[in-house]
Amino acid sequence: MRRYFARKVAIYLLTFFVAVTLNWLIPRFMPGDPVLRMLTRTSVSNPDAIAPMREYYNNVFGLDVPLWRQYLNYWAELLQGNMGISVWLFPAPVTEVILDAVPYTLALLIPSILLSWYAGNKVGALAARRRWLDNTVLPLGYALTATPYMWIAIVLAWSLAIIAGIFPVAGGYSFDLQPSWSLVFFNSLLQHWFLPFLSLFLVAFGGWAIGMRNMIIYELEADYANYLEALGAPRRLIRRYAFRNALLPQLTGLALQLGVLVAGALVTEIVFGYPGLGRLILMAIQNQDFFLLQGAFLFIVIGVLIANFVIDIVYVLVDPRTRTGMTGGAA
Amino acid sequence: MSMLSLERVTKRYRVGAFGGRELTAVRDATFAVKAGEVVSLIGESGSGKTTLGRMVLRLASVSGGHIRFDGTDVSRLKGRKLAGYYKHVQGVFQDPFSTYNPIFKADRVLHTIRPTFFPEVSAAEWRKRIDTALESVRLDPRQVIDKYPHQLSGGQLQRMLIARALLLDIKLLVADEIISMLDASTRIDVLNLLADLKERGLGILFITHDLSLGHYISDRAVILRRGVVVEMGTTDKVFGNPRHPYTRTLLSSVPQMHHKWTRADIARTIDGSCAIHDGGACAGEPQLVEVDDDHLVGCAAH
Amino acid sequence: MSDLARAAGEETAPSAGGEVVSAPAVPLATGPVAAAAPGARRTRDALHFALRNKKVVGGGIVVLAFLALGLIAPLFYDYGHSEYVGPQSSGPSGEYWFGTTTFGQDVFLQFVHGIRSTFLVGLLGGGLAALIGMTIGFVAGYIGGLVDEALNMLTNIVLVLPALAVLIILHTYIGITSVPSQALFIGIFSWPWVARAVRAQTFSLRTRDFVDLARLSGMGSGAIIRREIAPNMSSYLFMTFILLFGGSVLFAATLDFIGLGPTGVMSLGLMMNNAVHWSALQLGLWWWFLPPGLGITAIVGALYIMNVGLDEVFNPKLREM
Amino acid sequence: MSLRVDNLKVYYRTLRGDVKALDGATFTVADGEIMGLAGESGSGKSTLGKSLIRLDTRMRLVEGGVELDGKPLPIGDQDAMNAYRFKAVSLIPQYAMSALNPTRKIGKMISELLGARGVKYSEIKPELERRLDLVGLKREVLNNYPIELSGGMKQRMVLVLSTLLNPSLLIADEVTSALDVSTQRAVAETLVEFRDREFVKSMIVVTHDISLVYQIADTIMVMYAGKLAEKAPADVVVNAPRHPYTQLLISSLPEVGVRYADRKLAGIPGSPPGLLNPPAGCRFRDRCPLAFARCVEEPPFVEVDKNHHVACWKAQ
Repeated sequence: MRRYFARKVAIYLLTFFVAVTLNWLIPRFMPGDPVLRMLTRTSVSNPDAIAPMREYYNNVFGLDVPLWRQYLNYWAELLQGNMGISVWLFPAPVTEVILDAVPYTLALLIPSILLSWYAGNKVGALAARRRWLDNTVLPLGYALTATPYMWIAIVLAWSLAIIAGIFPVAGGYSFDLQPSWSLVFFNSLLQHWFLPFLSLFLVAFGGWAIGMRNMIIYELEADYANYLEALGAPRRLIRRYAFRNALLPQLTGLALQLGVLVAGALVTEIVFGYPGLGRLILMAIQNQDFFLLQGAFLFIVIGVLIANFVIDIVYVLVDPRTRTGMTGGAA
Repeated sequence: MSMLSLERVTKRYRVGAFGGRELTAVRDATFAVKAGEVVSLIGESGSGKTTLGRMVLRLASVSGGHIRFDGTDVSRLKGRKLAGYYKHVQGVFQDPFSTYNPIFKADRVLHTIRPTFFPEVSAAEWRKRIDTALESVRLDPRQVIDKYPHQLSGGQLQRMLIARALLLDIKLLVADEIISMLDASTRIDVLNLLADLKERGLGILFITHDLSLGHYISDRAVILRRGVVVEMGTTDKVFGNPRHPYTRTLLSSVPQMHHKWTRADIARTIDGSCAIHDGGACAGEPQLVEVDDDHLVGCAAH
Repeated sequence: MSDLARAAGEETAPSAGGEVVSAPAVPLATGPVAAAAPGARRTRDALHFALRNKKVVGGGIVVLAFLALGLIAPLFYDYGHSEYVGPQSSGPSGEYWFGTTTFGQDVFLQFVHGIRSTFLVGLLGGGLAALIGMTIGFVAGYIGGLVDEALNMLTNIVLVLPALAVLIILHTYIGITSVPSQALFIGIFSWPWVARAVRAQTFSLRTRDFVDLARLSGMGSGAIIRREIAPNMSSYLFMTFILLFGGSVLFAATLDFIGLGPTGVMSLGLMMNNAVHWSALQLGLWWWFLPPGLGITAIVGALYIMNVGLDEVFNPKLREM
Repeated sequence: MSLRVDNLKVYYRTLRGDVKALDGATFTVADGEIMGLAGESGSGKSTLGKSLIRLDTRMRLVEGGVELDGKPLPIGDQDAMNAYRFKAVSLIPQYAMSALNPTRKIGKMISELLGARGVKYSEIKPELERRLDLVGLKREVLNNYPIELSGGMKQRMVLVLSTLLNPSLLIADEVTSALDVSTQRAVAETLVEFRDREFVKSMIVVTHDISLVYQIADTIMVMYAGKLAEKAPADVVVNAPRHPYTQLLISSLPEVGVRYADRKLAGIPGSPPGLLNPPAGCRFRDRCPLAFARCVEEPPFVEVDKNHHVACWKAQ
């Protein structure tokens, strides 16, 4: 088991390394002098930004030192938490800007992932045993997974916020409020949170429901299910086993889906003007704020890696085969 | 002069992702197959018998020792020379339905060998040769050509594979459990076919877990246990006067027609004492000892 | 056997019993390569069931209808999708079927052009991802050993790397100008699950005796993969491509929506971007933002439904449910 | 009379019509009898074995009835049959290696299964442990996951579990075919021991290996192409078979001592008929050296000697 985790962690570290390297490499791929090009772009939008940026560039890219040195400098700055200064929100450091936005994104992502996974699996398992439910869940599930995140967000914003007026259209909280630990503010947060959450939830839900339905059908064909049936076990028991066993591939599915879910959260935030990473990325793109963009990218990578690791741990807890298999049981 | 000879052939597997552990599947196997001779390689699952067959066929690499065919070390062969080897040495495997690619017609296996081995032979001529080969394994070409594997019986499929080997300039056939998945009423015919081919000069390495089959067809028998040869010699001696306790256990466990298991069988064999030292226990590395003319038994005392 | 199985399952650690592989977008319940349902009968049966399978036929009709619409409809217009041709912000009418934008552009024309890009990006992006994934999967699964270790490592790294985030960075810096180059980048980052799935399938096929027989016939590794292994997985590979197609479409739409799509090309994602940007929601111009999303959902959804149908066609077990 | 099967017909539904896999079987299995059910692939032996406990979704009960201990067994009714499974009729499946839920500890699975069948685990646990001792399994295996057991251990575990509630009838479906010669013998002898200790009243051992089943069975029933061919005490079937198929089959089996050079055995030419539209009359007649005009009529399965049933005109 230790080997299993060592391997996983090695993959994650390597991935992080690749991500950082990409981050460093991509600007250098651009034709011409990267620093000059960035500075000229920046000077258009925010002249004040030039001096601190030049300083950062000299630290990181310091063109008078060899390439490998530049690369190491980049890592050194990064490990000190220094990702440069945001152009768009000058003179705030990128790290700070991102840390302000991350809670909003997490507040959307974590509940929608967990709830959609839970509800989707439950409903999918139910559908596998009832024909009428299957006939409704299946088409609906496929329609939902085939829906682009931003479109469902648009439809919800238009119907429930603009037309029905039940929810606010945009923002993380009311314009007329200042962040505080008050009930009023919390209520406003919740109202603004609900629609973005719902749109993420709906799309993801469809995928889990279908996945579970299909997995259960396969599990019910497995030898152990056949044997239990031959021994007269009630369907309830067999379904319970099948459900539990089917959860394992669904957990893998969750790991595979993380990137897609994060992508969904980004565009959903954009539709609702929600103050998370997604909107930050959009602003960074529109303001040519490359430091902010790269910072956000690294944060997303770190987040996804951590989430993957958590899933690995849960997996080992749930599946005895990974535990025994790793300690060399006689198979 | 032996056509195929194995000298201290060893196979080690590396297991685990980075080859952390080593597993010896076959250790120091030494025996030979002459032209026109059937040698049975007998063992249970995990004995390494299939691995040995695969090494002879170059489907698995050899970790130690030498496999020589007509004096040439087989493990060095590459490219054209390997193809030349396959012209003389072929294999038939256990599961006929797995040996045929289910999505193609069965007689494809007879055609795919032409471009490699006989590019100079015309397609029309090849078809004639196919008919001859099929007839020599007692298959009616009209019944088996243009059929998919599932439309043929296991016996027909195995015969067709033997016909495929006959199309080549075959000298040695490695037959790995080729009849264990066939129905009882037809398996004996395939076995008889092998025996006929042997009489025409073909050498056969007959791999099986079934002692009665090994006894029926072979001139010499090699008993393999956990990768090690424990007893070998002429079939008469190994079966008629088994000396190693393992061989005896096998013989007493095999279900026989007309003879029921008795308690005595087990009592006689389970004690595990050394056959050569008459009840005494042996210690140390077992070596093969010649106990009789052309009859070797593994014993630790030598 | 246990070691082989474990080696196969280790990286995929998750996998109950049979290796069941799911696409990131849609969990696809395809078990280990459908057990040797033999050739002629299989093809005939497959066709027989495919043509009688409502999901395959229905999904196919929807997809083909959209494809035809995207290919043919733009030919009937003598003005471009971005030209200001009509009244501003007018609802659907006989002349402008899907109404017009706040600038008087023809929404229907934009829509059909968007469909074109959608199919193009799906075809190219999905095709490229399929190509990369299958190549890596076949090679890793067939060759095994250190090659497998290395490819597996690569696969796992690309797999956990959040593709959209990488694409955003790439697109921002490099600047995408055409649909094919957009498809190129999408393809480069969406193959890993295919590689993993194909690898697992190849692993199980590799141990079949017909592969050994092919080696005894003097065939090389490449020939064996192409002529023995791949044909056995054709139905699976086809379904994989469908899923990749859908995934590429959704990916492209997301990028287009953020404003990182190809310049000068109309796409369904860009339509939504424009609609949101120019406050179509607040202005109530529903004909502007509803069709593009509906179009994507219909095309991708139809593909997925078709896939379920194909799964039933190729797997008799599911047929009886 | 423990088991009485009367004119049982079970067909498989396929696209091209019904495959008549089991086409009219009438026989009895006495209390304490181990019956070997032998036949080649497609003979209907597995269909017969399975139909006595659970018809899968493609199988269809066409005709006939089954009585166990004097009471009719509702084999065509999945729900009604459930009450009898495990308790009255039980099964050791061919796939014993994968028969246990991989993600449950074995003991827990057994306890949940028993609980669902209205049996208290705690009450039966002492007996379960005694039986584990008997087959040489440590009691700790109950705390293991199936993956931690070797193939032979899993086989024995399934053996114990299937017979835990002392069923009247046990169906053992090719239980030894995946095993090595030495393990095979141990498992086969365990079956006999379970009968001797009355863990099961009677047993049907489905197999393709007559020489194996001869070692343990009291009677052997031979099937051919969906029909019963012969049923008799094991020694009679092996030493004095009356059906030409049985005779040819047995004479084609090599055994240690027989050598090609000394005595060349012969197989049975031809192959069994397809069961989609099997020919009328005796199904073996195309391959039978004794076939004569009357064989176009179907020979009944009749008692030609005490406890010796044969379906052949020549044997009567």
